Amino acid sequence: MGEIQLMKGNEAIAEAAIRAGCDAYFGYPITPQSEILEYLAAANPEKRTGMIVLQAESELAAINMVYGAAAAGKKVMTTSSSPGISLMQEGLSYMAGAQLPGVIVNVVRGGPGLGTIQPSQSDYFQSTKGGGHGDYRLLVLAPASVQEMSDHVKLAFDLAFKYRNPVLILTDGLIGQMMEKVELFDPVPRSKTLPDWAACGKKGRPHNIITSLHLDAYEHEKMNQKLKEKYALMQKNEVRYETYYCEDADYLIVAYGASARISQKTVTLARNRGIKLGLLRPITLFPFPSEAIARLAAQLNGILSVEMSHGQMVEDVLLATRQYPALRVEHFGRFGGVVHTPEEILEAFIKLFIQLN
Amino acid sequence: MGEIQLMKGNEAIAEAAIRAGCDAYFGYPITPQSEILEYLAAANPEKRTGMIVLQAESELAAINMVYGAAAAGKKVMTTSSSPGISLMQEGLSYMAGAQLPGVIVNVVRGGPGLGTIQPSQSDYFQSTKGGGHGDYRLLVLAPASVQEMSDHVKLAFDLAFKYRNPVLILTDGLIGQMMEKVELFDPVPRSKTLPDWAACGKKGRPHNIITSLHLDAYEHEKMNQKLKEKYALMQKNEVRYETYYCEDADYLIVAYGASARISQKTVTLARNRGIKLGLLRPITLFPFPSEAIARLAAQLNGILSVEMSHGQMVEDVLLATRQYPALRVEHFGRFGGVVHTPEEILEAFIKLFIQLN
Amino acid sequence: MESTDIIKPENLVYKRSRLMTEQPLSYCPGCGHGTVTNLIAEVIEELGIESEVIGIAPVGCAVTVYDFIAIDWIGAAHGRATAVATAVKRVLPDRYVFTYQGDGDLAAIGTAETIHACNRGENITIIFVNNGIYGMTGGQMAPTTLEGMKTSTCPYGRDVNMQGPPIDITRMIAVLSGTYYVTRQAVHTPAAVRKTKKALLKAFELQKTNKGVSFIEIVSNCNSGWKMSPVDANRWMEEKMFKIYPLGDIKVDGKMLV
Amino acid sequence: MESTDIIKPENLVYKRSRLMTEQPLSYCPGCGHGTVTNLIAEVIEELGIESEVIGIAPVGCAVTVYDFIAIDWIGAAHGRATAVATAVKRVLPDRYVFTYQGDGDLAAIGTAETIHACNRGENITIIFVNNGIYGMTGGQMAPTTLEGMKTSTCPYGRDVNMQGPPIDITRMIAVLSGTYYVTRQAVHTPAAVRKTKKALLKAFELQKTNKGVSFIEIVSNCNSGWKMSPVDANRWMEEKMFKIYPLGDIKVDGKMLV
Amino acid sequence: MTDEIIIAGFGGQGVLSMGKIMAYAGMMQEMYVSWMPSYGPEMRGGTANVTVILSEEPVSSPILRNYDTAIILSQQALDKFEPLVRKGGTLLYDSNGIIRVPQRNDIQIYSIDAAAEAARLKSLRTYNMIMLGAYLRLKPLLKIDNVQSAIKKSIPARYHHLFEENMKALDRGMKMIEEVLCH
Amino acid sequence: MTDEIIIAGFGGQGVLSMGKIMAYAGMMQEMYVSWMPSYGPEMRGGTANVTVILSEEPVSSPILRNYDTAIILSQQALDKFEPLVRKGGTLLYDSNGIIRVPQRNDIQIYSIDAAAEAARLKSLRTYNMIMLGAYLRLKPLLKIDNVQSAIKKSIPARYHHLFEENMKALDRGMKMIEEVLCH
Amino acid sequence: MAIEGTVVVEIDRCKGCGLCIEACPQHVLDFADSKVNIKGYRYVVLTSAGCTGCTNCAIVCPDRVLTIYRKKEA
Amino acid sequence: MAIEGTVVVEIDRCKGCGLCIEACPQHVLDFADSKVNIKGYRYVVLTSAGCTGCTNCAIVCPDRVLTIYRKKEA
Ligand SMILES: Cc1ncc(C[n+]2csc(CCOP(=O)(O)OP(=O)(O)O)c2C)c(N)n1
Ligand SMILES: Cc1ncc(C[n+]2csc(CCOP(=O)(O)OP(=O)(O)O)c2C)c(N)n1
Ligand code: SF4
Ligand code: SF4
Ligand code: SF4
Ligand code: SF4
Ligand code: SF4
Ligand code: SF4
Ligand SMILES: [Mg+2]
Ligand SMILES: [Mg+2]
Repeated sequence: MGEIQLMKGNEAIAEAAIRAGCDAYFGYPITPQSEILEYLAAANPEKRTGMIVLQAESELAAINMVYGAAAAGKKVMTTSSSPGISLMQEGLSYMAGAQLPGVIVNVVRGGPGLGTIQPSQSDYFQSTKGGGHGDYRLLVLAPASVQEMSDHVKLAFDLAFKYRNPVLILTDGLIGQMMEKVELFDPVPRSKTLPDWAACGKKGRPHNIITSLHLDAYEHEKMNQKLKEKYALMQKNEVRYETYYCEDADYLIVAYGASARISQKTVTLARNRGIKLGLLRPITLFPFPSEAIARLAAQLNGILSVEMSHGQMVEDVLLATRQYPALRVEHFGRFGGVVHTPEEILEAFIKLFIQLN
Repeated sequence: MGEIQLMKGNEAIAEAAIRAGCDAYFGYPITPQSEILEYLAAANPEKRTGMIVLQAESELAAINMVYGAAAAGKKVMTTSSSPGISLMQEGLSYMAGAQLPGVIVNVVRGGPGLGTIQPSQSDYFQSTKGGGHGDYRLLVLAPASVQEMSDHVKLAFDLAFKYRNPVLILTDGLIGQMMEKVELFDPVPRSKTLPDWAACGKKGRPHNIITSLHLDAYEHEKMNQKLKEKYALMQKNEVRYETYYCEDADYLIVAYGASARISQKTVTLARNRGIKLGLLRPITLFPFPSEAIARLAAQLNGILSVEMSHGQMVEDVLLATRQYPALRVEHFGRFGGVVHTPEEILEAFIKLFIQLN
Repeated sequence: MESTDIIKPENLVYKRSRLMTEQPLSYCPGCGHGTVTNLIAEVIEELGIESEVIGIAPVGCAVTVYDFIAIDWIGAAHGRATAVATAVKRVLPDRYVFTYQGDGDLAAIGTAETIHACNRGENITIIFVNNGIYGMTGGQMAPTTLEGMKTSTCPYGRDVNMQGPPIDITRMIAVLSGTYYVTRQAVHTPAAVRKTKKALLKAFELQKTNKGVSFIEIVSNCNSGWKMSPVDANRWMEEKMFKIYPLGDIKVDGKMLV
Repeated sequence: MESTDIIKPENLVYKRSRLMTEQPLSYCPGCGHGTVTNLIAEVIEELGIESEVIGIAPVGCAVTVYDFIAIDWIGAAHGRATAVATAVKRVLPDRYVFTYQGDGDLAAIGTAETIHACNRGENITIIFVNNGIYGMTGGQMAPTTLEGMKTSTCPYGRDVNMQGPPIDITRMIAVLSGTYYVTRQAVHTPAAVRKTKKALLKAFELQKTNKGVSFIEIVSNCNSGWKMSPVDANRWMEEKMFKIYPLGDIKVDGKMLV
Repeated sequence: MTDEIIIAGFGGQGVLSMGKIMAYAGMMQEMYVSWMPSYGPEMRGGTANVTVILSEEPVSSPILRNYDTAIILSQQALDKFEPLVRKGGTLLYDSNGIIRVPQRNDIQIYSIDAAAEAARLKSLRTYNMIMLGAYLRLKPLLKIDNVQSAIKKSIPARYHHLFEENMKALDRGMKMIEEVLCH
Repeated sequence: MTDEIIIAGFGGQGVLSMGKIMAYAGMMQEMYVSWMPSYGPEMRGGTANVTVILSEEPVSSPILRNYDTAIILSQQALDKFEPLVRKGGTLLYDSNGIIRVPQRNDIQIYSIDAAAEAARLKSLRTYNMIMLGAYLRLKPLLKIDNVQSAIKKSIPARYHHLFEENMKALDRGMKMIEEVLCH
Repeated sequence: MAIEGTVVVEIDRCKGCGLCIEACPQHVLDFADSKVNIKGYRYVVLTSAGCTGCTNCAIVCPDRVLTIYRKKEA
Repeated sequence: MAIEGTVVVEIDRCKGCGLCIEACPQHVLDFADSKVNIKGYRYVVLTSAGCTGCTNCAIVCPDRVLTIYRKKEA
């Protein structure tokens, strides 16, 4: 069994990065995730594993540093929160276009604009549909506990290199700031070799070029076709989700991250009242567990998408259940930094699905 | 009748801004839209109307200049192309959060990354779902001709001030670079008064504050609720679209902008072959003409969403037709800078819908 | 100490500016931001320009300064205050426009906007509170953090070999011909406060003459971030900060002082 | 002119670097970018470091320089080359890392990244081609455009009152202690080319000593953007550009020259 | 058994570390625990509070609207959290500086003068341990052994003398509340 | 009648303005017209080309894969566009500098030595007008009056002498192609 | 007369930073003995006569807690 | 012997910018009379004897069109 610790989600991310053999971290302070950079600065990973930690002059610089280290074939991470992630959109599009691996963590706070520093889930669209320009996708992981904050970092690096694609960990101020128990995985040594596509000095091979530019549109279309196929492959192979009381469910909550852990309690409350409510928690937001939801749809009377937002993931739930037009799919969520309680989710659920029936 | 000219789409945008009484333009060069700034620089609008034209040091600076001039109550515009628009995502989120009017033009090129400078429609998600952080929406207009490049600028300013929301004109290198006939609207004088919410010196009233910050989450949720209602109002009142041969259509193409004008020819080709194909062209992408599509859905055997992208708008078409699960909705589009021909759209359509049936 | 005979309107020699709202300042006890905020209000009041002035608030501890001074304000995105100010001044050239920014805001993320607004010679006043740290976010290293100084992101002290030396952005912009008046002040003693107030008065007055940027750096304490008492923080500031950021005018009437 | 007796391997005194690929350069006829590109290849070849060097390409006319010199390259986003280089050098400290950037890239959109990489003293070489214009996008005004000079976005000439004067970013970064060698060169005459080559050699060699940034500005023509013949453009450059951007070393061995 | 606790006061009073010790002790006895601070700009010299949940079941939300127990260290905190204690819940506060005492009669209310006691012990920073001691006596969920280990864990090795001081304070807190309880 | 035209050569040969004059003339006679340049970095000293559509119907895509007419001013352009002319279409090229002549026999091919003629006329920049004249004679869609107005419009007032030169070149082009046609 | 000036303290605005105490040339300011205001801060009071109304304390006070009066020379 | 050096021109690489002509101290380079290369550019040739193989032309040529040979002093 790994080392047990009581840790903040943010700290777990930082410690996991060191343990996952991350080569470099570049970041810029922003609440509610500054503990990640602070933990890394204090942990002195340069001594522990040789990992580089550098505070950049901005998020813009940070994501382009990530681009650089990734282009050199290294395991690299950055973290920020909503406004800072918006500043990275050009860089993320470049990484996707140049097919570079890398881990980006968004500890979401309430937007739009400067908004509030309280937790939110309103960056779902940006994360899953591509906030930057062009046809690209990030692989998006949504941890729901401090444990997963740690585990997903390792998973994210693996997936990033498997697909040569940036992986986004979409979490929020609630999970970032809370402490709970975490079992840390054993450290993985930093890689001593560099991938053969990396721009790291061309010793013994033709020169490598990392770029997302193709002046010729047909060339560029070919590249885009390759990306399209890659995203399809992710959809085929990388869907991850968890179900809870779904076998006999008449109703389903779909919720990720913080909303999922809160909704789990709602399920208990509902079951106590004799309502057969289940929970499906997407762990990957892209690829989205559409098929799993569709499989359940036949048995369901209704689905509630619970998100701390105006309702974004609900569109993916609607798309997933297109074959069931009679199935009501609704959204409930507090937003703008307010976190819903299990009880109010239940109330909303009853109002939407039970009282009206 | 207004003045008739042969103009590039980009030039039409610039000339229309001057005529619409725009107070200020801030921008940064990028292909394929640099003609807008160049036209404005040459037209000397400072003399013509007093309009300010300033080349910013970056798109980041430009969007924040737009934010500033808008906060001061002025009619302001910026233009860019895909990578530059990605850099503006934080600023756009701030504008939406602070409820500022302003016109942003994206002359899209192929992405992701540096991509290519050839035309594309792959920034649909970014534009319509919010590429920046937080729950917000831009009102998105999609001109399909040089004439509309001119007309939409005026419309965009009107809508921006009506809703105190940024309006995005989503066009592409094809329409930006092409010349065709345009009838210019008569110049509107620049406004002499400033809106009462503007931060422009508090003469005779309590002081105004333009901000998107609410430290208290409940305050911020209230603000978000207001935004949500505003977006719902737009969905109610501002949907715009055009239909072409839809009355008796068995099949429908949904396409906007450049793809729509190309698809119009496809409709003719199909009709010539006895296929009852129609075209619905969304003019507003947000709000999306979902109801109009749903109304047609009952009579249709299939819908083809034609976009120069991997398939983005097709999700909105699928959502619009949820009540018709048997209705096949497919996407066709060249991408990465390649523009489809009317003929290849027809071929794709026949392959997808006719041969298989 | 009963002194009711003194407390009469005609004996009043100092009270806070009428432009200050009732809202208590959000700054930590003893923070220089409070003094700077009040001085700005006093200067605007004295110049009688409260209806013609637009302040651009930063993201930093002064983010809610708009709640404290009753003038029109625009809250800028982190680092972009000078871009916002550029636009406001260009569209409203007869107004007074100023930014209020911290060192992270102005000299890290906002470097490009700062330098280019100064290079263009925008007719604005830039008020720059340099406390050598990111106060608002909890005391991280700023570009202006001193060598060896400990912050939450350089807990073993800033290592100039890894993170570079503290940057003197004020000297960098002073060489640009777009800046007309550049000075470095402080607010830790009554004398310093009086000087800073004069500098602020001058800076605002200069906007009428359209001569370019007036730039007031104020070296200030962040006692919370530095983890010192306010009094100790000011002492440390005098000892350490002023060595790297010496007070005084840098450029006057468009001319560099040597 | 038949000279077959001279054309023998043993008589060869100059041919283009073997590191240059067969791909014809995409630059306009007579553009200084071509000479700079070739010089970089020559210097890398001479130093024998082709397997240990990573170039960071800009967005600008040199965007496809990676097709011309057969070394490992990374194409950066517009303006971000020094941020990319920072990371590459930090994760691969034993490699040679350099950026190749234009004036729009380095001194407009990339200002913050340029200044902070220089301030941190990254051990990289920055090669900065200053042609006073945005060449690639069709000749728009750059921050370095001369006063009165006409470009497509200042068709009546740059008005310094509205757009600011040309910025001398090289002097600005030279005062930072993170830069060790800063020089301004050109490539319009054989003598200038030889000097530039020496400067480049020195810049790359310095990377071994870990002393910080070596920064080579090369004042160059953009005859297309300037709308002149190449020969006229070089003449105009000598007359006008060198006045504002005088050639020569600015900082050597970490010391400013006066 | 479960306890959903808010600890609230000013920054510098040791609110966060008190919570962390409780969560750590809970974790050692195989409870599900969570610790969730209020975070943000209000930290600056202002209020500080943390929600600690000690539970037999997995914790859903670490942010709560209502609490079983409130441990209150300032007037502001009292004003804010008194109404949020669940009916039948417990409110423990330090009487120092409290000018408006709690009014509810549907909850258990206890107060001790911990600040004064810490001053008397000449160990101002063990103030929070006095409050913790009082809590432990009121709600005996956490085993003292585990609390002791948690405190040890939270003090850097080189400050070991502080450990003794802290334990003494903990003990004082328990005693003080006993006196109150005996009334 | 409709003509879908590609005009291709080097930057500086007046390719874009020739296209613009054609589109403008078409617009004046109430045709639907579009003018679409290739744009981008290859403009730098390299190739330049423009697609002009003159049509009785609204123009769908201004970008085409195939053309009715190709007006070709360089070898590179000839190599690229010869295969893209529709069967039965027209290819008009300037013979100057052409070392590999067109090979297709399913299209009409014409060539004139416009560059030499322009040199002879001592009016190098009217080169494109010679080609335009030849086109107008080959495909009589556009009325000369309208072309004349379009040329006038495209020349700044202060350069009015250039107008005469241009008209002369236009005329020369028509004559030259007539000579070819008479063969 | 000894008292030439005096200070009015808005107690609940004071944050107890002590900067005014440090700045007073007459040393007539100090914290009110171990008392705190509504926000829990120690706060400042005039502890003895001798205030000259010089305003030093007021202008270094970040929170402008202090209002100063000075008797006009008759 | 008069010819000490010579130049080999890769004609199709030349862009006709003329910088080498300008740079040659011997004035032995010029454009080939009204001819163009495959890309339509005028190109440079050695027009007379006198090349010293100084390499000036080669190193100012942005496209490195020219290869230079110089006879070794015997
Ligand atoms: C884009 C973005 N990045 C980061 C932040 C987080 N942030 C808020 S204030 C701040 C720094 C404040 O430091 P400074 O400018 O020195 O002001 P101070 O608080 O010290 O006065 C940061 C990094 C943000 N709000 N937005
Ligand atoms: C974010 C972004 N903004 C703008 C552009 C468009 N762009 C490409 S190159 C360039 C400027 C090139 O000028 P410079 O850096 O001086 O290089 P030069 O071509 O003159 O060598 C611009 C603005 C871009 N590609 N990306
Ligand atoms: S954190 Fe520092 S700068 Fe911010 S208010 Fe507190 S003392 Fe002032
Ligand atoms: S546009 Fe200018 S900088 Fe670019 S290749 Fe041509 S001459 Fe050189
Ligand atoms: S006014 Fe002057 S003398 Fe009086 S208390 Fe204040 S500082 Fe002291
Ligand atoms: S300076 Fe102001 S806030 Fe500080 S102790 Fe004095 S009166 Fe109170
Ligand atoms: S090598 Fe020297 S002499 Fe010979 S052609 Fe070149 S420049 Fe002239
Ligand atoms: S310098 Fe090079 S490209 Fe230019 S004319 Fe001479 S050989 Fe040709
Ligand atoms: Mg600061
Ligand atoms: Mg340039």
